[in-house]
Amino acid sequence: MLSFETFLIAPVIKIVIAVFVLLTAVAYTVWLERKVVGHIQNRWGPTRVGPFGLLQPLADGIKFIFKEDLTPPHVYKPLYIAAPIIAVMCALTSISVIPIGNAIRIFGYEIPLQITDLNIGLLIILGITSVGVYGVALAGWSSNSKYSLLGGLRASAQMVSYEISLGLSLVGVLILSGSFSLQEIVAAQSGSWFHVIPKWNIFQGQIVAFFIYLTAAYAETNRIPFDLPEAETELVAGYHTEYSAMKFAMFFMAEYANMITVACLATLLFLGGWHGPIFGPPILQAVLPVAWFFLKVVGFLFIYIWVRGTLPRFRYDQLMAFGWKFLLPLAIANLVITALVVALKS
Amino acid sequence: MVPLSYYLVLSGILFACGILGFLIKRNIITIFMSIELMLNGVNLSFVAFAAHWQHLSGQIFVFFVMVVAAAEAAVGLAIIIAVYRTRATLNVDQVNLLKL
Amino acid sequence: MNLHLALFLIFGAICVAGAINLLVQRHPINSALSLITVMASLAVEYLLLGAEFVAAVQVIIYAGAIMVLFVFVIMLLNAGEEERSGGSRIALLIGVPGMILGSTIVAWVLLEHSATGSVSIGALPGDPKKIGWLLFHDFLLPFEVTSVLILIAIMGAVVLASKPELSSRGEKER
Amino acid sequence: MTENLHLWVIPILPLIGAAINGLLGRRFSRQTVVAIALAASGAAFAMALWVASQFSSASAPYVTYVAPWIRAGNFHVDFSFYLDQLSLVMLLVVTGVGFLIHIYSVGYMWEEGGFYRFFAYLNLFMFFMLTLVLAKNYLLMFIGWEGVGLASYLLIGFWFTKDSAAAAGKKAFITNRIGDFGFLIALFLLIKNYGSLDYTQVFESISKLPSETAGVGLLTSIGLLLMVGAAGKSAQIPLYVWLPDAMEGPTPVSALIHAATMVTAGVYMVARSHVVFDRAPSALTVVAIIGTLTALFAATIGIAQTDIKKVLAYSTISQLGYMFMACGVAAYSAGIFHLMTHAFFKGLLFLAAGSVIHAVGGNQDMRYMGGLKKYIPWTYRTMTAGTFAIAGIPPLAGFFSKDEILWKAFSSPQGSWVYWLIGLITAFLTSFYMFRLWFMTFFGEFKGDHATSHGANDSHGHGHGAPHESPMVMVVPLAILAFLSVFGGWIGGRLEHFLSPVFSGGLAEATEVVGETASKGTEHLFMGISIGVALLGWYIAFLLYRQRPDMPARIATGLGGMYKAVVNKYYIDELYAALFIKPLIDGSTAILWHTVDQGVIDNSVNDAADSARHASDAVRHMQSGNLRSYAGWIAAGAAAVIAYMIWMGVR
Repeated sequence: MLSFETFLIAPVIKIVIAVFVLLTAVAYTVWLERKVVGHIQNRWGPTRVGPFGLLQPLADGIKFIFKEDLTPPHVYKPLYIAAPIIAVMCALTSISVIPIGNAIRIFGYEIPLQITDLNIGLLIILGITSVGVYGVALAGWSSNSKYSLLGGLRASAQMVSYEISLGLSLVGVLILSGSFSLQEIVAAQSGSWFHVIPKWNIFQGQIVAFFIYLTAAYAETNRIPFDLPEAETELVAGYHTEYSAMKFAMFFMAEYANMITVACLATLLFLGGWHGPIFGPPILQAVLPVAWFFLKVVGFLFIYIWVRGTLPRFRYDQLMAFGWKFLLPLAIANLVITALVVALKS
Repeated sequence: MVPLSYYLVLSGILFACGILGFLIKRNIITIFMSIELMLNGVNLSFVAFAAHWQHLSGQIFVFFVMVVAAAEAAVGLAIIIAVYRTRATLNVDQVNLLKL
Repeated sequence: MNLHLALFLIFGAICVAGAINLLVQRHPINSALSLITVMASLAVEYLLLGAEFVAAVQVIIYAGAIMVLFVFVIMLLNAGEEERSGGSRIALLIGVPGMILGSTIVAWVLLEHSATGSVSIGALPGDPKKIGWLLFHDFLLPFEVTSVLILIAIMGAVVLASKPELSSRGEKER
Repeated sequence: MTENLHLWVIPILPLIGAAINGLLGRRFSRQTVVAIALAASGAAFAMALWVASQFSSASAPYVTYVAPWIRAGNFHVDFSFYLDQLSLVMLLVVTGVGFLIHIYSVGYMWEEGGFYRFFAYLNLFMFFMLTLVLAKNYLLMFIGWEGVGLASYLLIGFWFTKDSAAAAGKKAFITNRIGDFGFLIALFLLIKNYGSLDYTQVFESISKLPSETAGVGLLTSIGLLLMVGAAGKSAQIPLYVWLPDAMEGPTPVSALIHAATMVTAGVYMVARSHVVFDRAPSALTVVAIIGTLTALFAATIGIAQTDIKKVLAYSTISQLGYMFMACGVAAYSAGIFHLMTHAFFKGLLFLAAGSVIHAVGGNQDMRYMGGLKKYIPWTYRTMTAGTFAIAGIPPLAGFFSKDEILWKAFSSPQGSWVYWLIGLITAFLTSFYMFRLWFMTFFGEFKGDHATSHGANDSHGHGHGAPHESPMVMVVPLAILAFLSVFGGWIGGRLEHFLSPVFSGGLAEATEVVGETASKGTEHLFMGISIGVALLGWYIAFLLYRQRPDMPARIATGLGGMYKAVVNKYYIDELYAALFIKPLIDGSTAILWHTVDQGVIDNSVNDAADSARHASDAVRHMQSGNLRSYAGWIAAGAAAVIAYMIWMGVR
């Protein structure tokens, strides 16, 4: 039976911690990006504020908060205000079902390292991210500006299109683990072959699915090479052209929070979650899984940034053709083959 | 415990709103959305009955309704776009050539 | 007043409010957003009934795909506010009374003659595994038929929405 | 029933041939068509021979059940086949003669258009005829019965571009329809009273009747109705008129369908139903009278005909009359015996006549023939065998069977000296007109026109010089049939013995007993009289057409009106036209067409359309084109439906 403490107090504490950690992570992902891209482009990136520019995110935040909040006169105001809220809300909510490690015991309570463990956790994430489209689309429409509208149209079409490939690439993993619960999916990836190769899904034949997921995730989060909705050279800044100050910052946060969610999901589904070599004293053993998890997420984010620094942008028709004519059939083929192999094995 | 009839009444209200929307709205897209509203009302009663009779087929039916709604939305919106291209209006009162 | 009833009433009220807002709003995008609200709160109602898979699919398919299409089309056609045109007396004189009559009868029957059953929270867990089993065994034929249906719908949508002048232009280029 | 004989294979084989040739034959070469058709009918014949070799009287009848057909309450009809001694004889005759005529047709039809069509029809006919013969119940027999009618119609009208052929086909079909009507009513009566159409069951129920006279009225009506059917199919008075016209078909068709097989179906049916007739002596008497009258009547017409095929046609009718006479005096095995020998010699005569026609280039009129003996020696020899056989000259086949019938007609308890006397006169006439044909065709001088004698009647028109012998493919079947005509009669006694299990019980047995016990002297006396009559016929024909060729014309003028009546076939066709056809056409035109169709049906249809249009004119304003109006109507209608259903439910 749920006690009051476990039902209310622990989740509240966890929510607060999670939001804090997430926002910090967002801020430092931005820092990481600027640093890495800077180095890729043979620059230094932020260096002035704090050591290695580590306090730069804080400075940015303060700047956004104190800037004047301009609302252009021609916008459709209710939605203009609602759009960034929707975007950031969806981005922050989806983290709630993501586990970052096994349950730990504090003060005699069994506390899972996750806000809530639903047995349809994966579906919840997919649902919330699919609703996240509205933030972008409504921002583009309510701004009442042609650049915003085009950006919004592009974003919604692109996100709806790539969501299919994304979802299909996950089905292979679901077949292997037999559950929607992220805890169980990670549990299904424990162990290793010959003590060398871990039984991560990416090594269980889902490597194609992983790359499909990677590609679709870039499109879902509007990142290079699929950042058509905010393509500076064509659309000024796309759907958030008319936004400034904190509303713009909310879009910014939503984008990076989404990146982190996607990275977490990739870690959980393909890279074995928090599984990794466990050694050392008990206290280290308790911390190591979480550390492995963060390491993998950071690695995934690094790939994100690396790709941004490397690849050029697609043309819009190329983007659509790639999604529908290449990625979708590939995802279906992967699904069919996985299903066949599993069926033949059993 | 919630009486089954509450769910059914809620579903009935949604359905009635759908019909009313179909009857009084002029914008063809809104009319189309009213249809979706009706379908949603029906879905609710399916799920409620599934829970009441302890049989999952009600929920299965919801999936079929959703698929049909998706198909309908795809074709319907394509028709709306085609109508808009030829008639340059979304008002159904002005799209009335199908008569003697 | 138990938790289930409270949650039911709260989200039911949101549902009805959204539905009425759909009717009242004159701009289609507001109607669309109201409908999304209705769908989201319906998803919660499904969760209350234990149909968690249906709830998730409701959000993903209805809110995440179908309504995005609606919003997309509204944006694409740049649909403005609804015009007030007196098109049909019949709809008002016959349809609305008919609708009211029908719903009154149904409501009366529901409340007077069949209000015996009641459902508890999470009454029937819609486990994805069971649903999948049903869908791919007992309902395999309907499932396949619907897949054909949706394939045809896709092709129909492509044909309908493709610009008719596209072909003539193609011929000119040749 | 110890062994499965797979009887169903026999009819199926020609059906396959017909299907292949009929559906695909247009693209085949003539050789392919021939190969398929001959393979089909030859395989059927081979199968029939195999079945005959497996046949043992002890375990007869054999039954092959194929599939259920109709299951309605207690009433069952199956697709099942039945083989006893009677059907075995018929089976061998049909497949054997049929196969020979197939071979003959290859030569005869080689130059014709629609070659594949002809063989498809021919195979189709074989299929239906075998179904008829092998059926285990009356309904399946009826299928075969109708089917042979169809094939006959198709083949008579084979040259359908020729008006007379098309008309002859229709005439045959419609006349048969009248007979079939009687047959059908007989079937209905059987179903009504015995609840079955299966031979075994029906005959068992009839045999179980308590006394000889029980149900005699019903059985008499059934027998008479069956006789109506048989009269239609076997061209007996009064339904014989179609057979002479049927000679419009190609000659092999005349040989196969209108002489050897199909027209004998009536005899087969009467013999098959002998149980019914045994209990209905008055029906049997009617059969005998009709047979006797037909025999005489057709023979008199045959005397005056000049068309070689018409002579043979009337001769066929007359011989069929003999067979019915035999059945009518309950001498079924004698009838079947004559059926078999008749199949041999009449098939032979028709084929030989075809060969003659072929030789002179399509002309059928005997007055323009003559002296063909030296041109077509093989045809002459075989035709001589056939002529002597039919005329009843011993020891050829016809003599034995005909003498058997005459003897039975006299000696049977059902028989009488009147039958015998008329039969004897008919035998004399038969001998006369057959020798008349023989003399006119083969002796004397050739009177035809060498250069222009082609394409007159048979549309068999390819250029001819002098009359010439037919190819081997036509002569060989002739030779085989001639052999059978000569020696086929010698099995008479054994055939009778062989068939006796089928006809055991009832009147037939009594007939046999009387036949066996009568004094040999009487029998030999009758035999002598028959021979004498046959020789007399030959002598008179010789006298009139060989010695004194001017005599026939003088006799004809001497007889005056009577001769004219005979030449014009007693004006029966004209009589039927005046009595039945014209009133029917007039009535249909006046009442059915002008009053019923134009007055009632057309007007009601037009009025219905008019009122529909007026009503729609009023209602169409509902269709305003406004979507929301439609939605309003739908909502109101749905509310009405809901209200109604809930009212029903609450009530």
